[in-house]
Amino acid sequence: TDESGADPGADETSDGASSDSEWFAQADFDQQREQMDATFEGNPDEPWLQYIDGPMTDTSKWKTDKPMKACFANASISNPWRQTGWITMNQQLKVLEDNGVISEMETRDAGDDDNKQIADIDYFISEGNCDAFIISPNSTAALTPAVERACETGKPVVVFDRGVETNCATTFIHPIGGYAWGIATADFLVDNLEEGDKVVALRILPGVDVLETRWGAAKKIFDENGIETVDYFTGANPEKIKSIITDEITKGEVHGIWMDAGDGSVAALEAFEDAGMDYPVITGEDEMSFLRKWEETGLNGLAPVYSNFQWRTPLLALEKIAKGEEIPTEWVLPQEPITEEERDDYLEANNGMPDGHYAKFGGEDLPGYPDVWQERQIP
Amino acid sequence: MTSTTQTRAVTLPAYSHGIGGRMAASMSTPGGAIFLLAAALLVATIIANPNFGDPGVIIRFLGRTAPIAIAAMGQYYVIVAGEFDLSMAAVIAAQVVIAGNYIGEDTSRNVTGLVLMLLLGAFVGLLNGLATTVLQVPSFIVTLAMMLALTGLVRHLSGGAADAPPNDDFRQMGRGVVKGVPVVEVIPYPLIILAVLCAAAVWLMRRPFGRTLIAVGDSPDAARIAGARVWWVKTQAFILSSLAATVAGVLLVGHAGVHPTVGRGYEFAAITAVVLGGVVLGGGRGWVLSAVAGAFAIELLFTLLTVLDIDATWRDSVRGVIIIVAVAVAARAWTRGRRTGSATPSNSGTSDPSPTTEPVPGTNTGGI
Amino acid sequence: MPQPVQSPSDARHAEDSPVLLRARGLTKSFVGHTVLRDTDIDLRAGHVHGLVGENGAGKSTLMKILAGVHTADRGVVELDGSPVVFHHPLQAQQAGISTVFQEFNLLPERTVAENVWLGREPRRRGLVDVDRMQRDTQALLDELGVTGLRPQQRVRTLSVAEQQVVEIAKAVSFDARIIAMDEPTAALADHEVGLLYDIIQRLTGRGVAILYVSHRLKEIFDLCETITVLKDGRQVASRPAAELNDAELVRLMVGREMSAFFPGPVAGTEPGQPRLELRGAGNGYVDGIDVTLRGGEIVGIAGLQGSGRSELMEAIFGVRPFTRGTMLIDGSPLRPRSPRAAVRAGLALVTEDRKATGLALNQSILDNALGPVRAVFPRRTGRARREVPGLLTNLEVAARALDQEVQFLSGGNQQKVVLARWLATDPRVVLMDEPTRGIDVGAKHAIYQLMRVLASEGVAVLMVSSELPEVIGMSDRILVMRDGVLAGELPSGSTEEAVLHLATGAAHQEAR
Amino acid sequence: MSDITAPPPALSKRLGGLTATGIVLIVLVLAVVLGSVLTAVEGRNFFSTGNLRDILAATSVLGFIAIGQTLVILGGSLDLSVPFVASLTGVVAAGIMAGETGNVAPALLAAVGLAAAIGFVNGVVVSLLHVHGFIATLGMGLIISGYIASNYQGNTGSAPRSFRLIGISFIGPIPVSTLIMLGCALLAILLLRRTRTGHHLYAVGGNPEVARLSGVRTSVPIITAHVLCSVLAAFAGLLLLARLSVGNPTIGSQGQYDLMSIAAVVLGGTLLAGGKGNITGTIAGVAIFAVMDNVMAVMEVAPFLRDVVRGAVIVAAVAVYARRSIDRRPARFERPGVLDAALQEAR
Ligand SMILES: Nc1ncnc2c1ncn2[C@@H]1O[C@H](COP(=O)(O)OP(=O)(O)OP(=O)(O)O)[C@@H](O)[C@H]1O
Ligand SMILES: Nc1ncnc2c1ncn2[C@@H]1O[C@H](COP(=O)(O)OP(=O)(O)OP(=O)(O)O)[C@@H](O)[C@H]1O
Ligand SMILES: [Mg+2]
Ligand SMILES: [Mg+2]
Repeated sequence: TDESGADPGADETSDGASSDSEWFAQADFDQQREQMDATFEGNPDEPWLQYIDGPMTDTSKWKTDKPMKACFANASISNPWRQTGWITMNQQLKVLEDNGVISEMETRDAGDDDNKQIADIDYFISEGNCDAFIISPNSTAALTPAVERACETGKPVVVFDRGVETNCATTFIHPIGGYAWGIATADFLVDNLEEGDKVVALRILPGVDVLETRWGAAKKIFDENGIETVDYFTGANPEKIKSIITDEITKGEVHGIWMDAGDGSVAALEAFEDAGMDYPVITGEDEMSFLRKWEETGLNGLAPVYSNFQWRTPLLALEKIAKGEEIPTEWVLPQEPITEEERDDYLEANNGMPDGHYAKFGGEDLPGYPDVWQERQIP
Repeated sequence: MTSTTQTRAVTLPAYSHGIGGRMAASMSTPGGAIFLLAAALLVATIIANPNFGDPGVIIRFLGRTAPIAIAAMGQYYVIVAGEFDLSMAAVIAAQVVIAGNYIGEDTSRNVTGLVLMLLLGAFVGLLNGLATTVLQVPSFIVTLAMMLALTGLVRHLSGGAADAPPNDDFRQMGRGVVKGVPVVEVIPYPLIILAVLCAAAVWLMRRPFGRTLIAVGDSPDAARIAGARVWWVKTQAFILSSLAATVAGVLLVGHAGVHPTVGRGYEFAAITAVVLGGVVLGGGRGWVLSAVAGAFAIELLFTLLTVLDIDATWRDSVRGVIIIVAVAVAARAWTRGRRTGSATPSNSGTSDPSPTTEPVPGTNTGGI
Repeated sequence: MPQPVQSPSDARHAEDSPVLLRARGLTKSFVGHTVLRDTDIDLRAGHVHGLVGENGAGKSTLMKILAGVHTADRGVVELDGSPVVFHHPLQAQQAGISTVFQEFNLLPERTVAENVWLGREPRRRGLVDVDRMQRDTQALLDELGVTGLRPQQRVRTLSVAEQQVVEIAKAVSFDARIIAMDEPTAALADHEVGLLYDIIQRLTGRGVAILYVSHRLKEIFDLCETITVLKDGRQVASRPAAELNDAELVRLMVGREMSAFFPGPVAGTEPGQPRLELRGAGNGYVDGIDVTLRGGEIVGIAGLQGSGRSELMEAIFGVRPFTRGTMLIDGSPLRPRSPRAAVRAGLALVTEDRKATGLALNQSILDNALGPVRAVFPRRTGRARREVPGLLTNLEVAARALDQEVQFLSGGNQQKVVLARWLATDPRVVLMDEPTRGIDVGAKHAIYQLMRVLASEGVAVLMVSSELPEVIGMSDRILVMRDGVLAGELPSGSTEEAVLHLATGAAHQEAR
Repeated sequence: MSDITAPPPALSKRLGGLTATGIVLIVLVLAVVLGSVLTAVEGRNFFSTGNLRDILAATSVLGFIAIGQTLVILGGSLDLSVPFVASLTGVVAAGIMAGETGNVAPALLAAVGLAAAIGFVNGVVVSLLHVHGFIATLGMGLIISGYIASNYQGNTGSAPRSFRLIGISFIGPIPVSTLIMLGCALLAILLLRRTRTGHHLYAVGGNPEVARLSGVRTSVPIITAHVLCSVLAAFAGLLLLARLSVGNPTIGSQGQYDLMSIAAVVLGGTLLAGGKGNITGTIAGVAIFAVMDNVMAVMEVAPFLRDVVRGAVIVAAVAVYARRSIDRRPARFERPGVLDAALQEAR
């Protein structure tokens, strides 16, 4: 149905638009709650290939045995999460280039600019002589027309991370979504706090749907459970975060910290240290800085995950397309938070990685591991 | 006949008013009023939430404001010389990465690292200065380009962000405190560093260099005729600015840790602070400590908004309004000061342009 | 030499032509000091009214009141018998009074036409009619008989003289009934003065009344029917030109014997060793300069504006360094590449525009007085700090205190601060460009005395001045410049005619 | 203020005949030549329809804003609020359109009206309250961004297809939007050359006192310039809306249009202090940026390195003629002026 056909990202925006300010679509909320404990097809050791059973796209018409040229329209590599993914993607590319699936990948980086990315896609369409498109949209609704134009070329189109409001794409790859993040984190905090406790929500910036939905879901659950919340936009700037938390502590007790992205969580915790308070309950992200801080302080926390390994999947999807195998129309990847039990394994596995690295980057079996990620060479 | 004959052989007094009078006069100028504004904001904050009245809290607040205050101080040198420095944030970002990637866990590199950072800072300032004075490209453009180039280069080399924060010893500079102080219980190191730099700045501005710097900002041609090396004086201002940004970076990496966003927006914040401090864009007027007070005022404003639980999204608007109003009022004060000034020389509104005394420094020309 | 527009023979019936403008009891003061007192003036259709007086006498102030730049503190101005008060130049212009101001009011980046019509651009169907603007400007220039000046030229590329012509064209373009000209010939070479005469003749022919300010008495007698003399802001006389002669006029202007007015050398001063020597020195602006300047000497440089006197000063001082020839200071070769080098070598330059290049107007008296010392000899600052207050006091700077901003001082006192800042560097050679421009008699006298004292201390003084009486009265020798070269040297006490002849006429006759 | 240093005569001679604009155009040509070579090296055709479209499309948005910025800078002010005006007008218009062709007209009116109001406030604060343009518009930017953040989370509204055509239709290789932008440029040129306001804008930017003495009401041109600047920013916002099909509350900031437009203006030979410059140069400056970005994208230069190149190019290009824009009197002996030449003959 339309309902399931359109991706979460899409509905989020359209709802965000129609019911103007409210970032909440009950349908998506419920759907993602289900997906959180759905069973995933495929090998659990290769989560980047797992998916929830659903409609499949027949790709036989693109079956080929000569190498394809991929054209990648990237939103940007302006934050640690995207940088990590971008590195992983390039290592995956090497593999596929070596075994002759892909001849080359031409990349255009839009630098977080919708307008630029639209131009990039149009350029690919007219000049790129691409055999396949990979698109990581900068924002959902704005990129829809451009993606549709890409579809019209009849070439395979792979969309990942943020969605678009069309299902013309061969496949749309994404972890479960923002609501799932919000649900996992809010549930955790609710379980660990009493009614009436205060949670400070540190958000990066307004207006980005994948982030707004995280807060939309969490806020709902907090309200339902009588958790008091105050939210701030920090631009992920640790200095701002630290000031905000310090002031909040001075105003009155703070029991929990909720973050819509983990980088900066360390600054939040240091604010408590500097004020000589004991740590709050906190939800960060699977970013190394947080996992490390979490371990050395032994605080009570959770590392929600917005699966970074999804950066491998688009190229692997092309491989399947070349083979003519059918692939999920909406490729929902697993998105499991890292709990205290699993934490040390991940620290173990990612020992020596920089702080900006993401534990669930899923590149352990790729060439160049671990040096490339450790040196963090931007291709 | 003319008044020249009336004042025979009575040596001119150094000041037109007693210390008290000068204080009063200075407070009526933007450069002095900013201190009142800051005080008012502090009081308002304390009233809104008495917890902020606690000395320990205040001292910590002052501590965390040190980086922006230091940046404002650096920006002051450039603005009072009639130029802009938009490259501060980029310099901070670069320093943070050096701290993270070069120093990192290796305490033995703390000193060399610090030296390296200072050298880089000085070098950036030198480039800004030479491009502005020798190539005669407007500093707004030079430092804008520097901002782009430096940020891009650092991001590229570091893969977007520093690998890890530097070791805790290094971070102490920005994070550490002196414990067991009576009343305020602690004194943050950054605050001490700020105090030292303020003292140094006041001293520097009393030195021939400082006075020449202001003269250059006031009238480059006159300064040149007077024998000043205008190009070098301005270049030194840019170097000081970049060094200030470097120190701010060192403190920030200690205070906040490493992240690509550390220091973001510092150039505009610093310029705003300086202008709020009654320093005139275009140069030649203003007192360095007023710029520092401007920085405190801005940070206090943030805190006040937090305390009042102003809706997160509305804060920018409130800031915008306050900045414009403050500067507009300053501009008024200035035009008034001018009118009375030209009517009669002996008038308090226009007492003493020399930063060597109370905050009077002709800051009686507020905004332009 | 230019021809008088009306031969003295044709009778001047001042009485029978109607009075267009009548001013009574005009009074104006600045910064507490009154610069214009109870001045009356009548301007008659088709007549030229001369306004003379020393620098700072109040001539420009009077004009600016009529032009609506300043408003008088007291007094009335009547146009055609009905009183008027102007608060904005626009009002005066609309009332038919236009002014050629003493200091240029042009936009260097705009064209001649755009400058002339600024604020009154001709329009067709709502749009500025550029063609017409250019045509009208051309017509205007033709009417003024100006050649070699195109309406679409950028003013920046014009010489001072050409800029002055544009100013006049602008004033004429208002087709005003009254035109005030503040030293319009100051920037004109001699043959161009003749041109101005023709312009004025045309205007008076049209029944325009002209108020004419000049320091050149010859012009005054050539052009004016009536002459008003201002002294220290007071109107000392207003008579038909026919009843006056040079000597009489000078006496009225100065009010004392020149000898008394210009202090003589301090006893025991006589020329010592050469301090500054120039041999065939030149750059883009001056050429082939040969000068020997001895300690204890005061040498004056005369010449028309634009003749390169300031440029010579700037060249010696390293502002626009010499590119040719040799320069010796105290016998040792030294060609300063920058003002800094010059100051190090013991030179000092009092520039002709103190507001732009002499002072930092927003800074205190003390800071200004210490400027050069701080910039060049930081180590000496301490000592200078102790000396400067006394220095300023001796110069009788009228101020409340050392922390006062110089922008609020009167011209004369500002100039004294400029002198003080240079004396603080105890220089060996002092260059003075128009040291008394726009400052009042008292201040002037103080400056003259200072020059003598400096000389007596073995300092060499080189002074540029546009006021012949000053050059003649103060100089031990007079160098005359023309078109960037030294036209000749005259002994002290030479006549104004002799100087003017060298400064202008010669060029003219040789050209024939 | 005229600097008294003499530039090396050699340089001034060589460039003597050239205006700043002339130099910018030359730089542009060089950029195109270099660009086409580098593109060819990549095995692409610089002049292919797709590539030209990519370049021209890039010029239109920045073009609108830079034109407005030129006007403001000529008047001696500055506008840092443009990106926020663009965003605001975008979301407001999108909200009103709500996908209905019928609503386009009211949406445009609302957007332009809103922008004009903002520009008016900027102009008044600058010219009547005497607040430096830098601070006035910085503050205005903050105010608007706060308003947007409070009222629009994420993309909102939607543009009807009819309106989106502006963003996606081409005449040959030329996007319609670029033509509209060039149209605005022509109007701006007309304003500067053929209206009193334009002439007065130069006068006020050049020397307010002289303008006043000549009877110019100095606040009028300043306010007009600010209003037009905001309106042009609104055009940029609407064009972005047409291309995105939804209102994006952060789109203005995404393109760094504030600083980039100022850079383009100065690159185009306009004096940052005001009073001198023209639109043609600005457009050339914008085009230079567009070509530069296009070539770097074709060469797949690493994203972060592109800013390094941009920075270097800006300084280098401005430095070429920065020294010449200083006004000096013509030399008498090395470079005779009109009058001087005559006098020398006479000698
Ligand atoms: N705006 C002003 N503020 C203060 N003093 C002024 C101002 N304008 C003129 N004065 C002073 O008024 C006196 C008369 O100035 P004015 O320009 O009228 O003299 P002038 O007769 O035109 O002299 P000159 O022959 O040099 O033009 C001078 O002492 C001058 O310093
Ligand atoms: N073409 C010009 N454009 C702008 N300013 C000029 C021009 N020519 C001369 N000037 C300036 O006008 C003044 C007079 O010119 P110059 O110095 O060459 O002659 P001068 O003999 O020094 O005249 P004075 O000293 O009386 O002004 C100087 O300040 C000079 O810098
Ligand atoms: Mg005068
Ligand atoms: Mg001169």
